[in-house]
Amino acid sequence: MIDFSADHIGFVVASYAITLAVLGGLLAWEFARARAVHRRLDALERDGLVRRKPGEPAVRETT
Amino acid sequence: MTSAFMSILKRDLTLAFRQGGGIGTAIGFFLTVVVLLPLGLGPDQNLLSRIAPGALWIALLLSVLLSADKLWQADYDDGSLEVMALSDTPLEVTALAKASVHWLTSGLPLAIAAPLLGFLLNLDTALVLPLMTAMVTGSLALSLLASLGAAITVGLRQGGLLVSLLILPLYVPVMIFGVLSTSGFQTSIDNSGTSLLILAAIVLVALVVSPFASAAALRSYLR
Amino acid sequence: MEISGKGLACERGGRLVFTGLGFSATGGRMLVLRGPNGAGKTSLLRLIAGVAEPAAGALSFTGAGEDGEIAPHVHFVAHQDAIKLHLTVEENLAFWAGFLGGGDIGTALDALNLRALRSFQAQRLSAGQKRRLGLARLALAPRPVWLLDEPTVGLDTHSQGLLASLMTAHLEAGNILIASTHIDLPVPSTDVLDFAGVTS
Amino acid sequence: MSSIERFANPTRFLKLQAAVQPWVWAITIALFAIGLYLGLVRSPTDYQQGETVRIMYVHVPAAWSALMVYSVMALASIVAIVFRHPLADVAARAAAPIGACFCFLSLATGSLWGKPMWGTWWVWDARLTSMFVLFLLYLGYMAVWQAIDDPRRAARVAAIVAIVGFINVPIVKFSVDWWYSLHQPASVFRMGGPTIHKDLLMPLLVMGLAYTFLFLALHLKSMRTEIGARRIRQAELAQTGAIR
Repeated sequence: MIDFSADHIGFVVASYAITLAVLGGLLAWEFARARAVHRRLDALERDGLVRRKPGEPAVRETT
Repeated sequence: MTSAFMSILKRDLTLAFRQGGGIGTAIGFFLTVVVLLPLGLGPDQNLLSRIAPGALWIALLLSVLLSADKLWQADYDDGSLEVMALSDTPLEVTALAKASVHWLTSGLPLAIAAPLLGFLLNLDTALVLPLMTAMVTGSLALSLLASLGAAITVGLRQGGLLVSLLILPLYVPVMIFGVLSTSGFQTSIDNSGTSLLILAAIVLVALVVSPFASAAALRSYLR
Repeated sequence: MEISGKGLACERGGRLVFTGLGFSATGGRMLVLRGPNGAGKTSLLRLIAGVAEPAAGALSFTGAGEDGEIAPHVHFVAHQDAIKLHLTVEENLAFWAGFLGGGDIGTALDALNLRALRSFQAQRLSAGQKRRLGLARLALAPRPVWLLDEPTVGLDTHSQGLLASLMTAHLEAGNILIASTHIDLPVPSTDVLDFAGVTS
Repeated sequence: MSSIERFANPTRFLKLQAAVQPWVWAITIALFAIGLYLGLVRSPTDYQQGETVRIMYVHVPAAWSALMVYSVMALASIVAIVFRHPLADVAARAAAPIGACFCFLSLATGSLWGKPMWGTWWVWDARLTSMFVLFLLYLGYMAVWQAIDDPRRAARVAAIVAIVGFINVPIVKFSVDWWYSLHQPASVFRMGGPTIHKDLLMPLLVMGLAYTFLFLALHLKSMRTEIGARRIRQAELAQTGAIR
């Protein structure tokens, strides 16, 4: 079992903390980016510029 | 094929001598590094002589990188690159020619001048010849890689940061084996000979990788 | 000898320039590209030359035994003149003769009336003279396909005449010539591809 | 099929991704739970290093996946250039930030582990140095995407950078090992010890798998986002394209 009173324990905690921080940050960033893109895609679909039903060309010609 | 290679060499060498741009900046920058180092590190002679080979290599490396930045820019801007890409001479040959011109105008002169300027850093005279051989060999790889970096960033506005980020990792092996083949015999086992051979091997890898990668990068900018 | 394209679409700098464009250029007849700025005349020339890739459609180059690869058979004179300002007129032509594999500098100088300027550095020349030096490359290594992007920009009437005679000689030899221009050049047998009609 | 249509609806991939994504998240979470439990609760401390050996469970998997992700990027770049498959460069671009994070983590945890061991934050040890160079390769790759606006051109240049970088990784590793062994003949304490003790190995493997699945989950998700972003760009261009 991890013994929190051992010497240099600070380094162990620090490395797990930084791992959590960086991976957590990466997850948050990916989810935020995904949400922003999908919100924009929905907006575009409402304007009829993008069609997301399979088989349709996604970009409607706008002549 | 060779006539195309030679005509690029002839054209760019005349341009280099007439404009004097390439060689000037390279040697100028090199001198700056060599003069500033002792001012920064202090005049202590044996410290300087210990770091001399490494310092000279760093100066060479940075000067070659600096002078390669605009290697493709002129041809890209005035349309020559597009015409060259269209001709029946493959772009890889053109890339090799441009890299050789860069080597002749800045890589080689520096590789010869550096050891002679070594006395400024109290370079041990016994090291002058090994340093020159290593630098002449290594500078070939430096020019090839620098011209690759220049090709990758030819169309970009702020290419400076990108070139160093891209080329630095490629310079690491050249730097390591370059310095080792200069002062290798000062470490426990004398391996300066082996290091020189490995340096030559790296040059050959660069000789193969750089023209193909440069041509591919240039094509993507022209497309 | 013939170059033709069907259903061509071109995307340039991320922008859809034109779609569904077809054309055909045969030896001996000049094809003139007309249309407003930004209609895609230059993009089409770059597609034909093989510098750029069509986003859709296909190009075919047939005749004179050189099917397939178009690029090595092309002289492509774009807006830029591809000349080095610090080299003299003669040195510029010598470089291109060496690089493109052959061609007599003397004929190239005379073709565009540049003999008097031959020892001047290109930076001393006027825009029109630089344009003539760029066009002089056409008279160097022989190429069956000429693609010219507004070649007459900056040329005086006398030089336009020289260019026209160069073009006529090229066409009479049964070669292909496609050019985008706004001026009617005195060249016999021309077809016109008007970009105004092409929807993008 | 011209590249515009082929690029516009990679529906097959999106359907597969939507189906697989929840499972991959579930497996990732499970693996992390088991790995951390084994690493922090069950496994014994090291007789020599004490508790700091537990840093290995986050350091080694990060280093390993940083290398794995770069190989995935290089492979995808080769496919992108050779087969011109548009999804390949989406995959390469989506993987880069994830790999860069793993690489940064391996450096950070490496120096946190080095401090108690060697007394300094940074030691020019062969592995740390190569990992640092790999981090530069990641930054260079991502910088190319930032520097070039047109995605198709950026994709090609970035692919070249990834492939050239990939050729360079073993050369750097070899040269740094050679260089470090020369200047440091007496082999300093090797990270993780010559033979890893059985109890320490199990958590290490589980954490390694956990990192791999985390990469897979993040990669699939960010590829979907990347495809969406490119579709937005095309729709906006189609709009502006109409205005001469």
